[in-house]
Amino acid sequence: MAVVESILRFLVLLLSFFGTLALAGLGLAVIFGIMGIINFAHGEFIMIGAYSTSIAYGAGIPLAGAIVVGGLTTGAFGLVVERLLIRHMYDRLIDTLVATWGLSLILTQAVQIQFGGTFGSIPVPFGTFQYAGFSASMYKIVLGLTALGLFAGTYAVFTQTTYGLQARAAMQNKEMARSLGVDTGRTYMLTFAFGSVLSGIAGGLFAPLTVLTPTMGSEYIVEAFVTVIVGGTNVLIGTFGAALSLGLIQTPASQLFGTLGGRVALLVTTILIIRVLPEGISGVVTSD
Amino acid sequence: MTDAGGPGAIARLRDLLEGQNTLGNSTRFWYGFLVVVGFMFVYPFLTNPFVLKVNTDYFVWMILALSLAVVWGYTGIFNFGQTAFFGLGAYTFGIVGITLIEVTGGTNVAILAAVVVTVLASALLGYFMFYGRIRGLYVAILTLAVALTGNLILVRTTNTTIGAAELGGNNGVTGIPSLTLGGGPLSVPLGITAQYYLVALLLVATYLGLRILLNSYYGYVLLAIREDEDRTRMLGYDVRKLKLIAFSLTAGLAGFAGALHAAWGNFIDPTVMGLTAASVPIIWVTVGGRDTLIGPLVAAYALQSISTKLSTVGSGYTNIFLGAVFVLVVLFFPDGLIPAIVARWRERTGDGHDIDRSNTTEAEA
Amino acid sequence: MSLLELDAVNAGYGRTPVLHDISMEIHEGEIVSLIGRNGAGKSTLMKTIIGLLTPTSGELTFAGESIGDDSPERRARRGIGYVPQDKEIFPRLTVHENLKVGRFVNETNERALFEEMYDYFPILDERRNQKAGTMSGGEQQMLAVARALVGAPDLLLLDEPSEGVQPTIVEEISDIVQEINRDIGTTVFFVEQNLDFTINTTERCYVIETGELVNELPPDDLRDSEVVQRHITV
Amino acid sequence: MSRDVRKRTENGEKDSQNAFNRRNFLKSVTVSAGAVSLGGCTGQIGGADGEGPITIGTLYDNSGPLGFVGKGKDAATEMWLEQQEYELLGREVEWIDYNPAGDNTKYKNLTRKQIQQDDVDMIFGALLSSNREALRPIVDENQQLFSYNDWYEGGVCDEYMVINTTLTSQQRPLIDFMVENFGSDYYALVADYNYGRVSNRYARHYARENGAEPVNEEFIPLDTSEFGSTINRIREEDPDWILSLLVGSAQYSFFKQAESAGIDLPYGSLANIAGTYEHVSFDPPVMADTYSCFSYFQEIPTETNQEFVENFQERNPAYTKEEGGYVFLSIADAWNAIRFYWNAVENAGTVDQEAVLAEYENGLEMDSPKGPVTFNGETHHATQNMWLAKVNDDHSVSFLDMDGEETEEPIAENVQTSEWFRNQCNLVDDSSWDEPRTEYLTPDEGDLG
Repeated sequence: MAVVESILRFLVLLLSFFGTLALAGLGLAVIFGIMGIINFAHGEFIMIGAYSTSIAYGAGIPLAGAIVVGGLTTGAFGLVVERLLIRHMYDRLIDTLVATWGLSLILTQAVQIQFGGTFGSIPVPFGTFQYAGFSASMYKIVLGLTALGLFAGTYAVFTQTTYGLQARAAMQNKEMARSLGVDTGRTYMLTFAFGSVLSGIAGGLFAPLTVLTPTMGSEYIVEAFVTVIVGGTNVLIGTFGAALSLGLIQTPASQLFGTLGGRVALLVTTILIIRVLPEGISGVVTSD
Repeated sequence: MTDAGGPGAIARLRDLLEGQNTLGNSTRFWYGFLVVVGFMFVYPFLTNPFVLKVNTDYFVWMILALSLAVVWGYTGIFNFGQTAFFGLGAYTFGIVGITLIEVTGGTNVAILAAVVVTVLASALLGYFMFYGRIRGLYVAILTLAVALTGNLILVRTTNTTIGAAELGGNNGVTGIPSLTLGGGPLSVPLGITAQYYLVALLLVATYLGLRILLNSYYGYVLLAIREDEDRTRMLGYDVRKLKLIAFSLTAGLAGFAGALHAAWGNFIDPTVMGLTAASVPIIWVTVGGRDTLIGPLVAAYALQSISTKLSTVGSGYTNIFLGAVFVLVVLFFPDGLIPAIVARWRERTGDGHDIDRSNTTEAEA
Repeated sequence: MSLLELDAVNAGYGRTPVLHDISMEIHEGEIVSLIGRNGAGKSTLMKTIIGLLTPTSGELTFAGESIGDDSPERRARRGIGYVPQDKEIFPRLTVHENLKVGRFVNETNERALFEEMYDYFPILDERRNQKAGTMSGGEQQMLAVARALVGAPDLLLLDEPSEGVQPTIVEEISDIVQEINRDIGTTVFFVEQNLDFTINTTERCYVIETGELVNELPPDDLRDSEVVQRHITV
Repeated sequence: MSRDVRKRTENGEKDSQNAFNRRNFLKSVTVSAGAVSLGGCTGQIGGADGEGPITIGTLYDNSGPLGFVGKGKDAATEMWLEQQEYELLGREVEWIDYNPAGDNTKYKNLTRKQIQQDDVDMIFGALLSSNREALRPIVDENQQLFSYNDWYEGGVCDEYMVINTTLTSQQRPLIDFMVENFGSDYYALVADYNYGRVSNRYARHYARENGAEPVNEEFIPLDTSEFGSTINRIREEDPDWILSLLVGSAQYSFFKQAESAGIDLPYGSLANIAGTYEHVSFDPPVMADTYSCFSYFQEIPTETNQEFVENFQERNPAYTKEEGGYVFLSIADAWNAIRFYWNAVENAGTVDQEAVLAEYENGLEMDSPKGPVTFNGETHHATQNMWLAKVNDDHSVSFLDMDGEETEEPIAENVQTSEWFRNQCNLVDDSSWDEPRTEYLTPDEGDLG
């Protein structure tokens, strides 16, 4: 019985680390993978998702619906950012980084001025999962499973839609894609919006578990970067592999050495993985 | 007869200082430069100790900006963790300074230690990265991760002492000695004005020194690495070694600036290695113009003083303003403000002989 | 009537000019080639036609409309299919997905020619669901050609289709290009250094030297390998 | 600067705009006269005698993670100044309000600016201990009177610092209460930085004196918001109660995650509720069964406090329950800080800093929203009452006595700093204005015993 409990404990913890890393990283990974740019305001996109989810929830929309609202709001916001800002700096990785860093300063401060230090909280739904002496937050399990669901959804978008095909073509060879009639500007616009939707959904999913503050994005940004960098440019396999392998490191490390141990292990593992695989996990799965 | 050597010496000096790799090669520029430097040196007579003290720190930041401009702007190594080395230098200076001030009476050893420790640490990291084929964005994230890990560790150092220095965790190291001049028993601690002069002198020397470096043969090789690493390698250069040298030397310069900052404030704390601190120098260099030296200098000074000024307004709009500046500059002046201003000015005056930027493409990480 | 017309086109990379006052004309249904030495500006001309390079001056007209200001994707959608020099298939897409990207060429096409392409290139049919990056150079070249044709373009641009490809496959591609020209009516303009390919396939041939068109060889001259040899020897 | 002008214009007070300009003018005259090396005596010059306005400076973050705290403190300061019509000793009071935005270098620069350029008579400021430690050398070097008034672990023994907030050692009744009522095995969750680590030392010491022992002490990095492994460990250790020294919004996620993971243990908190009002921001019953001991809660049932809260919320609706706000400890401490200063100046009849400090050291006493508070001259810290608040299932707050009975009285009255600190720090006997002690004492492991 004790063995079953330990295994459950490990699995639920793994699922929850995996879920956090994957959700935090997926939106960023889509944008980085397809467009080759880093959205430094990614944490604030998550924050916008969480805030709009909370507003929608406060207006009486059930949580699932509210999270969708959060995702769509963030997506719409991403669309605007892309049109006003990002499209002027395709292929300028560092410039995008600085510009989106500026954007993150603006967003954090604007939200603080508009909404103050903290914001309405959403109760954690679904109650407690109980098995013998073991209990865990049901919502965290759902969160991990939802992360898997989002991977499946993202996979479907990239393989089953025209946008997805064009995005992958543009990612592999932008000039060739254009020469074959792919409007890469439009593809990038949709990609940024899609990545923003994913970040917003992540924010909405995190909202019940955390405290909404204007600076909450910074809690996820390191996790997101680490996942994306370890994953590399392959959006799905890379990000999934990164979230899973980092989760597998963080779970025992934080069990054995505490929360700090887990975080240090995360950063050290990242450094080592990049040393061994300079292209991240994608470097292994894509050999071209 | 007597002044025959004069102009010749100046010409030789200009020959060293000038070249395609730096902005400002005209006689007019040097007159302007002398005016600015002259003003820097009479400034203490025109203002109060507060302004001097603050400006001293701006000068320190400007040295940090220069170090990043060389490693990132000129060599193309996007070191996102330059403040890790700044912080390492500051902490080393603090620890060695506090421990030795009673023994040696001065801070010379502490300064030296700060530079040596940062050069060694960065060489270690650089070896790990450059000899491990790590490039571009991955260098950026790796260096950032190192800075953030440093922050995590330093925050935990409550009641930890090294030598005579208490690291103090979040509260930082206090009681760091101010800079001293002279050596051994003859060391004199510097007051606000003297510190100002010393740091100003160091800044001018750093600027001119880097100009000589960048316009030398070595500087052209660094640029070649930035433009096309693989081709530079095929031309027979040991790119990894050259990158390692550039990375460690600029890190050492950052560590040196860190030591000056610690001495300036008699204080250093772990926030220097945080995410915000790490991004600030990146922003100076981008806003100023990353393949110039003068741009990051001006931007560091301007942005730091604007930021201080805004905080005296007491409002919470500082970050909105700064954020908007970054966004707009990147949007409308991708090469940075200073190159844009210079280009505009040249257009108007028709003065085009300075440098030809047509064949330098954008610096990629 | 003329399908593609270039009038005094100048183009190059950055501030380095490569093409000088190029004027030429390709008629509907023709197969025209361009020969010249390495570095003469052949690929540059191709890139200028598809729009990856913007001319510094001059006029480009396609099917009677000026396309000089259009982006490459606009030109492709107008009906220009492009096979670049290094094939540039999408390595991590399957063969079929590669073809699907090509169907955005020629917006007016009512039906994409997937099955036709599989008929022309049976090997692609076999490899339908294989990642394109795993195929041999010759197969990739066939895929690149098929991809450019799947949207039934009015004009096919081929940049050195024989380069790095086995002679048997070169022949096969040459045959198929002619078949397609016949069957679908696609006009073909290609750049070549391979003499056999040029002679076998072309009706008319332009000669380019250091960025300038110096000659236009009629079909008869093309049979005279001496003449051709003179223009393309490195 | 513009904000200062607006403030007074809005208030319709006198001809303040002119006064403001005059002051600037005077300043520029002083500067151009070459008075650059004012050195150590600037402090006294600003408010020497009679002429010109009295200037007070505040350095509270208005942006950054603690922006909401600083804004509350500014609002309390503003409320007091307006009530006094910006007048003290018959002179006009000028308020110089800067925003260091949580940046320690800015804290240093702005402190220096207020002292050396604005010639302030008094500074109130710093939120985190690191802010305070960054600027303290400048305060000491310039002999500037400075009020620090945000809760911290204790230990500042500095001639020029006057401090009137809750120290960890003053929260001892909580540990006694928790051990007595819930048991001796506790699990400590500690924010991994100075405040957490030092406070945890105090807590452990007091727990041991009660025969209790932590089953585990977990140090948690500040921006941690994922508590899965912590919750697993708590379940393994099966403690009687949890000691919370969790700080910062990320760490507060713990309570929600523990609730949904089915952890149902009482929390004894040295860091939550009074300062960061989780019982208002979270929906019940997340914080139910949390016990918190501080010198101030918005709910303190005295008339003085109710009046204070009403006034404050009326002026600042953002701090009402409807807006998800709360009149938290830091606000009350900023309020008490400026009132202490007012009393000291009025008693001294001057803003001469040495004379004002002498009044502080005489043992200022006043009633306040917290109840009666006394300034302890030896330690430069406040002696005050401690309240033990229990968060109920519906997130309302009750005050308890040592037996767990509801009460309207504080759990401990006139609580001083720790004995250890009082033994170390006597600023009346060992320190003077010109030969000051300026130390920061933190107990090492074992010091407290």
